[in-house]
Order: sequence, then structure tokens, then C-alpha cells
Amino acid sequence: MPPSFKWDSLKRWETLLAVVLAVVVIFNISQSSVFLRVDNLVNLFMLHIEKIIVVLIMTLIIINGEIDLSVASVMGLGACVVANLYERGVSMEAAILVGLGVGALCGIINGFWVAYVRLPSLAVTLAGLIAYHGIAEMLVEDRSIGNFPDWFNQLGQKALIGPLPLSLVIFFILFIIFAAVLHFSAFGRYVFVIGNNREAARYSGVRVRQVKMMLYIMSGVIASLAGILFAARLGAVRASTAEGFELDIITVVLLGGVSIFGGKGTLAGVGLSIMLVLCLRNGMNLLSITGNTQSTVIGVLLIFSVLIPNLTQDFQGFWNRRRMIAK
Amino acid sequence: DEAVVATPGETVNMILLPKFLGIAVFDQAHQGAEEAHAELQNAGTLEFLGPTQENSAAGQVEIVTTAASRDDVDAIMISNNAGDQLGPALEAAKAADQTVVTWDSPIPSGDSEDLFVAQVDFDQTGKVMADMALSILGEDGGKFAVLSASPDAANQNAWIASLQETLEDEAYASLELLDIVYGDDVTETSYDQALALVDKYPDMELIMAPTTVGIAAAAKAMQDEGLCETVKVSGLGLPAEMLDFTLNGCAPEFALWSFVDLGYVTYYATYLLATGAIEAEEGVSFEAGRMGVYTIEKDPTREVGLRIVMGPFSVYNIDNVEAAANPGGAEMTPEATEEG
Amino acid sequence: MYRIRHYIRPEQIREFSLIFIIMLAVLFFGTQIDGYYSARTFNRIAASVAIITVLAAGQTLVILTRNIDLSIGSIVGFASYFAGQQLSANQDMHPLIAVGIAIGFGALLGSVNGLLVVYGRVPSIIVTLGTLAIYRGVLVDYAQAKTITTDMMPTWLVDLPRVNLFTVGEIEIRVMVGVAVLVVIAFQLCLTYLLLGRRLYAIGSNPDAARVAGLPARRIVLLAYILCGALAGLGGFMFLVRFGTITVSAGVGLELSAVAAAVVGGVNIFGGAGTMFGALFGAVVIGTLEQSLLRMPNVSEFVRDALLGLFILLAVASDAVILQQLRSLWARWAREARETPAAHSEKESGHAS
Amino acid sequence: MQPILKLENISKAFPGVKALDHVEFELFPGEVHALLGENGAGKSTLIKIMTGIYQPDSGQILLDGHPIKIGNSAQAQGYGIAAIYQEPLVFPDLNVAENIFIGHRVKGAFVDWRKMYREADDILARLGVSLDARSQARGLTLAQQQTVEIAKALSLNARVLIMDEPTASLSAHEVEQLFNLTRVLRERGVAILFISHRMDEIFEIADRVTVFRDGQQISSKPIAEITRDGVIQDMVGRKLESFFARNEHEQGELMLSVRNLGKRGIFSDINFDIHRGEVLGFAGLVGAGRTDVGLALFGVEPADSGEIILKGSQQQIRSPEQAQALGIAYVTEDRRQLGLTLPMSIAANISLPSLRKYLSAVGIIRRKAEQATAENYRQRLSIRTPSIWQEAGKLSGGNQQKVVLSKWLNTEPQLLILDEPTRGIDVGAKAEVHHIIDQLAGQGMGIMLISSDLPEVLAMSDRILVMREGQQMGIFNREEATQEVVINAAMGQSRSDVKV
Ligand SMILES: Nc1ncnc2c1ncn2[C@@H]1O[C@H](COP(=O)(O)OP(=O)(O)OP(=O)(O)O)[C@@H](O)[C@H]1O
Ligand SMILES: Nc1ncnc2c1ncn2[C@@H]1O[C@H](COP(=O)(O)OP(=O)(O)OP(=O)(O)O)[C@@H](O)[C@H]1O
Ligand SMILES: [Mg+2]
Ligand SMILES: [Mg+2]
Repeated sequence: MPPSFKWDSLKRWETLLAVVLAVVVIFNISQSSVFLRVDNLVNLFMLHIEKIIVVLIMTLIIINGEIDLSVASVMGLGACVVANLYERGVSMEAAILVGLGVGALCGIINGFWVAYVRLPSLAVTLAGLIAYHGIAEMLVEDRSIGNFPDWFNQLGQKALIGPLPLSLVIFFILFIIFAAVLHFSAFGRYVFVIGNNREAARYSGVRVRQVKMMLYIMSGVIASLAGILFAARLGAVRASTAEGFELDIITVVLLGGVSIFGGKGTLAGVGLSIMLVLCLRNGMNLLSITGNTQSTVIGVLLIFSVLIPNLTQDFQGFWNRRRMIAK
Repeated sequence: DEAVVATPGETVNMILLPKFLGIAVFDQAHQGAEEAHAELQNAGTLEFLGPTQENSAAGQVEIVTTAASRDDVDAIMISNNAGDQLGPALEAAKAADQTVVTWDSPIPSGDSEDLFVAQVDFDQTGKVMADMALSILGEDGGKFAVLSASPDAANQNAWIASLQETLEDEAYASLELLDIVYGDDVTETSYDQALALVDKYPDMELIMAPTTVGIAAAAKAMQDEGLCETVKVSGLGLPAEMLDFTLNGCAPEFALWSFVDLGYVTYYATYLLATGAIEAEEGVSFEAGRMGVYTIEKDPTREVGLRIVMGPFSVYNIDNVEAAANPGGAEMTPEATEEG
Repeated sequence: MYRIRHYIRPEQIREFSLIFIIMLAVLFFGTQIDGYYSARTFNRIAASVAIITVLAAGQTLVILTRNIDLSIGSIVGFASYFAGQQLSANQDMHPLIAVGIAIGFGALLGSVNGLLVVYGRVPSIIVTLGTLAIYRGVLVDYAQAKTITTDMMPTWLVDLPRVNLFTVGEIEIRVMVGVAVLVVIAFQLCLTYLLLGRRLYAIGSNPDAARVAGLPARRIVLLAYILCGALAGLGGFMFLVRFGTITVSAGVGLELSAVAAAVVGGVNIFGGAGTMFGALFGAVVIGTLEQSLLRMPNVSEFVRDALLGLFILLAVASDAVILQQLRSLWARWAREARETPAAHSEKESGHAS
Repeated sequence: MQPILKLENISKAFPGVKALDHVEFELFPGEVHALLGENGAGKSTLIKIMTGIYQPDSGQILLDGHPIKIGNSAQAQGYGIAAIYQEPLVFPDLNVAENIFIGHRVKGAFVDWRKMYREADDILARLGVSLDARSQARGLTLAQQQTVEIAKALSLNARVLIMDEPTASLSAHEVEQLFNLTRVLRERGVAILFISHRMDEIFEIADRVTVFRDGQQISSKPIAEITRDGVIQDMVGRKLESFFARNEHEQGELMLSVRNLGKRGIFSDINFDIHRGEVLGFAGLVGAGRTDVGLALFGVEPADSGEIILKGSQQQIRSPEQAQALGIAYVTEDRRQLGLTLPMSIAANISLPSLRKYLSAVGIIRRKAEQATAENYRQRLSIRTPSIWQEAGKLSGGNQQKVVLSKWLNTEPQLLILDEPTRGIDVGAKAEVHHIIDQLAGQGMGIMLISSDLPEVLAMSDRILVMREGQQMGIFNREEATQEVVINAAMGQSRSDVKV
């Protein structure tokens, strides 16, 4: 039995998510003939692909006991940098590289304050959320920049391998890499240990600051990449691109059973949570349930997925006691 | 050319997609569309779907994309809040043989839509605002600032551009535009921005807000700070929201169009396009029920794109605002009218 | 000197570092903005932070217990809409009853959060992320796209933002500012002098220890949520008063502003540490930066957010540095006291008797 | 006489472990009842049942002859039962006085700060510790936290006082104060349940001794009827050398020289040498600064003056990973906060500092190898657990200590800093640890042994360095170091006025 694979929590959280997911899928199939169509299944991912790419790295950051509220702003900034440079005549390839670099820079800034100065990550990345968005505004102002080269738009919109577009391929590859790193590598072990007890990790010779720095840099680069993919998918960039995505991203991570206090969570759970939210949203869209009703349903699901098992447990305990008293 | 008249009773499944759900203007547009839906005895459905305000752009993309993959959708009527970012999604809808008509706010690049139903002539908006400014400030004119929605709201930007163009005209030489600021269509931000303008430009006499959220917030800010005598507010506002401020002189004059009519006309145009009764081509005329005849033309405010202009502006002031705020007595403010 | 050091701890005067930061900011903006040092600046900033302060106070109560309430933006929206609707239906309602309705409504929504957290044992962030969406969704359904407008409101409410409690020279203390300050002071007193207040800290500081010490943690956390909801309800009422026009999107995003104010004000997001004054000063720091940047000449619309983020980061960083300096200063004093044990013990026995 | 508290037929099982197996237990007023047993015998579990933290699977509890149900700590307090737990549970953000009084049931809703500080000062003075009632609990050393816990329990004026290894991190002086207070309470008729792994203390304070083994009660006798060897035999089920003596070793070459090491406000002018194969003991009262010297050498809290010369070359040790690379290991005194990652498995904890050893070519952790290492230490130190994949937090206190030791031994260091290495571990394991220390020294490792257990320091060290309030009071050879000499130095008499 591998150590970071806890059967207990698997029983409690992941199984539950799997059950709920199965129910949702069956419901969707019964309600809509479109659901199982390949194009719909691709759409289901593609409509939120940028968010769920960032969900992966956010999982690691939250398990590490920190948070990154600035991801959505970095996504927007990455897209805006690329658009702005392209607009100025820089080649798209170079622009993308610079965009990723800017993402890394944002990560370094966040990481520096969090890891080395030990400021609370919530405060630091909240400031980042405002500031990086502000820089994006400086770059794009009130314009909408589009007319990117065809290959760029194609990458965002058209299938690359079989029916899968590039971003979906990237997501699956990242998912496998992150799962391996988090659950089977030394780095992943450090991520967990630091999330559980930063001081104990330090006393064990773990390079706490470097690990945190690495995570934030990865977060910056991946968020920026996601932002650029978003630009390719939509074919245009505005200053408000990706604004407000951070809460959606964090919600999915938490629904996946990752503890906001760090040290606990699995990518399997997060994967299930991604599937669950995507299927639910897609099903509701197919049934024409949109807007606030949709978010209300997700909100209810979020609460009930934890509440129900807790209540059943209480209920069982209650019955057991009743039986014992009766005896 | 003859104006084409719609044949009632055909089956067209339509989606009306506002910027987001939950506020009055879009509900009014829905009302107008429902009215047309009943008139035309459409055997299909009219769905009113929209994202939440916080997730407007991405939500619109999501709804359009899903609609494109549904077999039971024939037409989408959308008030675009995502700029050109909606392009690929709408392309997919068109590829699935769905009719795409924009209303209220078009696709800036104009590619991926069949037709834009403009509420008013965007080039006229600037003139209307400039005229209101002159009418409020008097012939001597004065200095004023613009409080807009978010910097990337396409229709607002177009109106501001048209305002700036209008101001170059001799007739408006007495008007000086000091600054353009953005309240993001959030009440708190707009309120703060309005007061900041007052502090920044002591000789400013007017705030022009081409957004219903901004104009109400600015008027309230001036009222709260007792500034209504020195700084007036104008722009585009809802009569029901502006009633008090017009009566007490904080916002003596503002303009808007009827969203009910906009929804109504949009529905007619879309129905005709989707049933194949008309083609989206320059010069095609059609009759939109009680609203009369419209002719499709090239949209002069964009490089590509066709439009019809609904028009006209209604300019509201102390004389007509009350009637407009309570059409038929009970529409907008049921509580207030029930009780007193 | 020894007495002062002995009675006052760096943790207790950490708020001074925030005041210092506010002063720095004011000095800086004074050089940038003409006529910045004026009563008007004060009035503007004070009025603009009143609502956030009340919300941050409520948020602080919950954060102290190592929980969080992300739903308050929706509670504010719902409470202001609901109170506005009741007022428009009943113009003669006594103002206090109107305020009571908003507070009670907020407390009700807060207690739903609290019950789910405490008895449902659902992590607070999950509960309130959920109710953030749920309350807003229910409001959208409830409101049927109708807007509350000023003309539906009784005159006293429309005039309330202009009413001064008192004025000092040109400095006006408006009712809403007064309410915010009152809330902060009242709750700070509760935190310091009520057993309940100290227990709030204990629970957040070490939940296991709280359980072992036999503290009624569940009831206390529930109470924190109810109070937070009630303050959000009060904030909703203030929102109605200030902005007059209430749509279903009223208060969107305020939860993050409140958390930001609390965190910038030194409230530990992992519970156990922080004060109401901290939350107040946190709100004032952010408010001062925001309002001043709005008025700064030559700062374009598009640069402002970038600067705001930068300044907030600087504020948080310098706050941490100042606090650390204070701590090491105290440690040095403590060592000096130990190295001169005679003087130390003499004084110690002096005050102990 | 009727017992205040009587436990009948109590059983409690955890997954894979039967922690308590049909236990009978009585506690009388006015007695100090010692509870003995190996690590993991079930002592702490019994206590947690008495204070309502765990619910027994079966059996009942009688208070003054009436059956009661103890559902939680608040109820236990209501019945007059107070406890000091093995691991201090302080509120780090509250100050010392608040920590002492926060759980009290008081009348009225208001906090009387003056009264609270007065009473806190009072009780701390009676305990003989110089701890400021106004200082924040965050940053207190483990021993200081332990005294806060003691003060808290004493201030409750309970009828039943339970102390789970209260002395584990205290030095002789503080232990003496605690025992004085305990005797006063005994006079007043309080029933006291006392747990310790230090035999001397048992014979000094206890009236009756109950021994547990594997969750079962083995014996319960008045102190007069027992002998040291007898008790140990009851505990481990076989005869055991209770005390281990060092083998004589050749001392090797110089390994570490510390010159004028200082850290502002913490310690200053520390000078010592450690040779290969040498055990240098560090003695002193609680708060003497021994831990801080260890932390400085390990780079956790680097020193700010002086020199560290390791194997002939001067080193600036700025971080633990650097220290580790230099072959230094540090076994912390605070196993729960700093030594272990409680929610993770025993195996993961043991492999953590040396994780690089377990990586495959592609950087994946080789679980088999990890498991083999953990199994090895589990046998060697007799760690009592159903599986090495068990969460470290679910081990008994002593077994946790063994895991911390394992994880550092596994790094094969050259200089091993042991800070209270035998805190809370039972006699058998303690002998085993002493044996290991001896063995490691024999292999040429340099060992720095910080311990508040004076007999241990005296028995295990080649030389003993005594500290007091951050100052080095002297270094004593094995021959000259007696209990008295060391205590006097630790209490502040300089070397010259020590009367032998
Ligand atoms: N929460 C728990 N979950 C699983 N097992 C537990 C738990 N608590 C204790 N145990 C197991 O119960 C047994 C008894 O533990 P207990 O803490 O009572 O021992 P102890 O006698 O106090 O030992 P020590 O002297 O080391 O403190 C041990 O085997 C321990 O691993
Ligand atoms: N009288 C005192 N008052 C306050 N703080 C003290 C006092 N004496 C020591 N300290 C603090 O306690 C720490 C010294 O404790 P340290 O843990 O290093 O000593 P130790 O000898 O290892 O004692 P212990 O046995 O408690 O571990 C230092 O950080 C010092 O600042
Ligand atoms: Mg124990
Ligand atoms: Mg120590």
C-alpha cells in the first residue's frame, strides 16, 4: 500500500465523487441525446479547458498550504502580453515565449514574497491579482486585439490529435505529469510535507523556500500558458480576459477533496471533481439551465457532497447507540 | 423593394441571450421578444438564457457553444458582452446552420453575425449626448467628463468615440471633454469615480454617463454630497431608476430607447432570417409588426457588418420622466404602486 | 520604561504600524495631489470605507475562529434588496425596524452558514463558496429582474447619507462613518473584555486544544457566523442607504474586499490573531490607496490598478517588517532585563504586590 | 475507603490495535497513583477515556460509586477531573495567563485581566518557574509549554488530577518543584494519577503503582511491595538490564570545534570540541539555551558570532539542508511540532531527510526500499505499530520519538545532535537508545547529547558541558561530574565555588 495513497480518504471522498459523477452522467445521457456525442464531449472540456489546466497547479499550491489568487490575472496578463507584442509586429512565436516569461516573472514575484519574506500568500497574491490585471489593462487598454495568425487560432480551436485540440492534449499530459510528480516523486513528497508542517519540513532539511518558489513559478508559467490558449480559443484578447476565474478554479480544487489548510488531497479526487463540474455544467447547458441557477446548483452540490456523508455518519452513530442502549 | 411580411405559424427554435441575467433592461427585451413570439404564433420555443454578471463573457461563449451543438436550436439572438472573443463560438453556430442576430451590442469585427439590430444609430448617440450637454449647461457650454462602463464594453466605446467626433463640430465648441473614466458597471466603483472626478476637476459642470448603472450612481453621489447645483449628471439611463434625480434636478435630462421594442424588432428580424423569408443583404426591407418597416444597410460604424437601426432615442426630462417610469402604472414598481 | 514594555506587547501595538503606513501614504499622496491635505479628503475616504469596515469586522470574527465567510457579498446584496423592498412596501416603517430587518435577515443567512459549518462539519470555505452562489441565485430568482430605486424609498433614507453626526471644522462625521466606528469599537471591547471574545481567539489559535479545554467551540463558531451575517446585513442596509439603486448584482465581490481589509489589517487568515482595529486600519489603508489613486493627476485609468496592487503589496510587506522590528526590540529589552536580574526582580515584585 | 474514580472492564480498540483490553482501575483520594507501561501500552488512551476525549468501546466509569458518562472534556471538568496531557496543547496566540485560565468555568461574562495576571503570576511562582504571564505562548520552548499545562491543571482545583508524563522535558529542579506541589495536593485529598518513564521519580512520589502491558492491567501494588526490577519485569514481560553503561572507547581525531559561538540575546561565548567517538553531554535547567546551541549548529537559527570548525574547515551553517550536507543530524526535542509530519506515514517520515537515497533513475520514489528501511528501524527500535504505513500521528508518544530517531539515524550522520532523545520512551527502549548511542560512538560518530535527564547525561557522556541562561558554566570530565557538581553549575554557582 503506497504511503501517500490513503485508502481512508479514498473511501470517503473520491468514491463519493465517483458516485455523484456517475449519477450526473447517467442523468445527462437520459436527458439529452447530444451529451455522448464526441463533439459535445470535446466541447465539455474545451469550454473550461484553461481553468482546469490551472486547477492542476493550484492543487499543488493548496496542498502545499498556500494559495494563488493571482492566477486569473496572470492568465489575462499572459494573453495581453502576447496580443500587445503581436500587435506591435513581433512574431507570434516570440510573443508567446515572452508571454510565458512574463508568467514566470509573476510567479517569481509571488514566490519571493511568500517563500522568502514569509508574507501570507493570500495577501501577496491578492495584491498580485490587482496588479497583474492592472498591467494587462495598461497593455490593452480599451481595445480588443484579434486577427492573430491562422495557425494560432487553429491551435486553440481545431482538433490536433484525433478529435482533441491542443489544449486538451496539454491538459491530459499535464494531468499525468502532475499526478506522477505529486504522488510518486520526491518533489511531491516535499509538497505534502511542507503543507502539513512547514517547520517540521525545514527541520528535516527540506528546501522549503525553493519548493514554494518552484510552485509559484510553475503556477505563473502554466497560468500564462492557459491564458494564451484562451486567447487562441477565442481569437481575441481584452484586458478583462479570464477575470474572476480564480474562484472557479479554487472551487474545483476544494471539491476534489483538497484541504484548504494544506497537506491533504489527491489528483484523483481533483480529476473527478473536474469531470463532475464539467459534466454538470454541460448537462445543465443542454437543458437550458444557465446563469445563477447553474451556479446555485453547483453551490448546492459543493455543500451537499460533504454534508451528506457527514450526516449519514452521524445517523449511523445515532442508530448504533440506540441499538446498544436497547440491548 | 417591397417590405417582406412574416408568415406566422412557422417553427423556429430561438434563444435570446442577454449580456447577463437579472437586470431590468434585458428582462424588458425579453418581454418584447415574447410579444413578437406570440404575435407570430411560432410553434418553436423562445428560450431566455444568459450567464451571470461576474462570468458574462466566458458564460456567453459557453452558452453559444452549447447551443451550436444542440440540434433543436435554429437561431440565436445575442447582446454581445465578449467583444470579438465570441467570434469562434458564433462561427460554430453558423456552421450548424443557425441564424445569428446581435442586438444592443454587436460583434465589433462584424464577421460572425448575420445582422445587428442597433437600438439607435451609434453615430447619433454622440450627437444626442452632446445636445443634452448643451441643453443642460446652456449655450455657453462648459467642461464635462465621461463616466463609462468597463473599458472593453464595445457599444459604450463606440458611443464615446462618436461623442468625441461630434465635439469637433463648431456647434459644440463650447463643450470641453476633460476625462473619460470607467466605473465597470459596478455601483460602488461608479459612485467613487464620480466623486473623484468632482475632486479632480473643480470646474467640471457635468458628468456624462452612457451607462444606466453609472448614471444612477453618479446622480446619487452628487445628491449625497449636495453637489447637484454645481455638477449635473446626464447620459443614458432608465426612467424608473432616474425618476428622483430628474425631479430634484440632479439629472435634468437623459436619454434611452425602449428595450421592449428592441427585443420585439430583434425577434422579427431573426424570425424572418431563420425562416428564409429574407436574406441578410444590404437593401432588404421587412416589416417588423407594430414597429413598421426596416431596411438592412451596411453598418457605417464598423468595417464589416450589416445592421438595421431601430431608433429613436427618447430624451427624458422633468416633463415626461414620470410617465415613462411607470408605464401602465404597475410594470416597474409593483410595491410602490400597490401601497401608495 | 520597564512597566510599559511589560504591559504592552508587540502583538498589541501592531496596529500602530498600520497607522504609520497610512501616514506614509498620506504624506506621499500629499506631494502628488493638490489640496490633498483637506477635510474633504478625509470625508471622502471615511465615507468610502464605512461599509467595508463593517463587513471586515464581521469577517474578522469568523476568521479569528479559523474559518472564513466568502458569502457576505451575496448577503449584503440580498439584505439590501430585501430591506429596500420592505421599505418600499411600507413607507412609514420606523427606521430602526428597517435596520433591524436588514440585520436580522443577514443573521439568518449567517446562521445557515454557521449551522452547516458547525453541525454539518463541512469546511467553511466550501460552505460559503456554495452559499455565495446560492444566496445570489436565490436573490436573482426572488427579484425577478426588478430594481429597487431611490424613488421607492422614504425620504429619511434618501437623506441619510448627508446627515452628519457632528462636524469638527470641515471634517464631517457622517452617520454611516459613525456606525462603522461604533461597530469596530464595540466589537473590539467584546473581543478584549468578554470571555466569549477570548474564546474566539482560543478556538482559532488551536482547535484541538480548545476541544480538550472543554470550550463550547461549536456554539461559539456558530455565533461568529451569525454575527458576521448580522454585520453583513447591516452593511447591506448601509449599501441601500448609500447607493439607493439596488439591482441583483448589489455587493458582488465585497467578500474579497472584506477579506483583503482584514488580512492587510494583520488578521491571521489561519485564525487566532487579529483585532477589529486591525480590520479597520486595513480597510482604511486600502481605501486611502484606492481613493487617492483615483484623484492622482497623470495617472491614467489603465495604470491605476497596477499601482494599487503594488502599493498594497508594499503596505503588507512594510507592516511585516515593522512588526518584526518591534518583536526583536522587545526581545532585546527582555534580554537586558534578564541580564540585570537584580533590577528586574525588584521591579517585578514591585508590581506584583 | 471508596475510590473517587473507578473504571470497570474498559476496552478500547483502534484499527489494528487493541489499546485497552478489559482494564480495571481505581483511584483513591489522597494518593499518588503511578501508571507504568511500555510505549504503546495504553496509558494515554486510558487517560483520554477518563477525560472524555475518547469513548470506551465497552465498560463503565464510576464517580463516587455512581456510573457516569464522560462525553467530552467539559463534562470531565464538571466532574472535577483535570489532566495534563503528554503533548502540551497550548493556544499559541494567547498569552500565558490566558492559556492557564481559558478553560475555566467562571461566573460572569467579563475577563478581569488584573486578577487573571495576579493569579497566574502566583501559580507560576509556586511552580518555581520564571515565566512571564503576559508573554505570548507562541515561541515558548516545549518545557515552558509543559509548565503552562501544569499550571493550567493545578489552577483548576480538581478532585482528580491526571498527569501524563509531565516531567518528560523538565530538569531536576523543576521536577522537584512539581513534586512539592503534588505533595501539597495529596495532603488535601486530591487523587493524582501520575505517568512517567523515569523510575526514580516513581519511587520518589508514588503511593501505588499499576503496570500495563499491551493494553492489559498486569499488576497494581502499593509502592512498598515493589522493586525496580519487578516493575520492569511486569512492564516488558521479561528480565531486562534497566540501565546501560557505556563501553570504553578510544577517542578519535577532532571533529568539531566551536569557538566563541554566540547569538544575540540567546547565548554567548560557547566553546567546546567534539572528537570522533565522543559523547558530549549538555546539561542545564530548562531554558538554559542548550537547544539553541543545537539549533545554531544545525543551521535552523544560525549563530551570529563565533566560529564553527568542522573537520578542520570553518563553516558558515545557514540552513538545515546545508548542515545535513555537512553530515550533521539534529533530533529535535519537540517531536510533534518539529520532528514529525503527523498525518503522514511512519515510512514517509523516516525516509524524509534522506529521500534522495530512494529515488529511481527517473526520480520516482522506490517504495520497496523505503519500506525495507522503515521495517528495519521498526524492528531495531521496536516501534509498536500495526503497519509502517500507519499515520505517525496515531502512534503513542514514545513510539513517535523512536520514529524521529530513526529518520535521523538513517541519514548516517557524522555529528549527531540529540535533543532530549529519550523523552517519553520506556525503559526498554531507552536502554536500546543508549545502546545505539554507544554503538554509534564506537563507530566514530561525534554525539552531542542534550538531556534534562541527569542520570542519563551522567551515564552516557564522556564529558559534560553545563549551561545556564545562555552562558557556558564549564565542561566537566566524566570523573569529576557528579550529580551535585552539575546541578550546582546549572543553578549558577561558578566552578570555583562548587563544594564537592
Ligand atoms: N488515534 C489513534 N488511532 C490509532 N491508534 C492509536 C490512536 N491512539 C493510540 N493508538 C494506539 O493505541 C496504543 C496505545 O497508545 P497510548 O498512547 O495509550 O500508549 P501509551 O501507553 O501512552 O504510550 P507512551 O508511553 O508511548 O505514551 C498504541 O499502539 C497506539 O499506536
Ligand atoms: N528566563 C527566561 N525568560 C524568558 N525566556 C527565556 C528565559 N530563559 C530562556 N529563555 C528563552 O528560552 C530559550 C532557551 O531555551 P532552550 O530551549 O534553548 O534551552 P534548553 O536548555 O534546551 O532548555 P529546554 O530544556 O527547555 O529545552 C531561549 O530562546 C531564551 O530566549
Ligand atoms: Mg502516552
Ligand atoms: Mg531544550
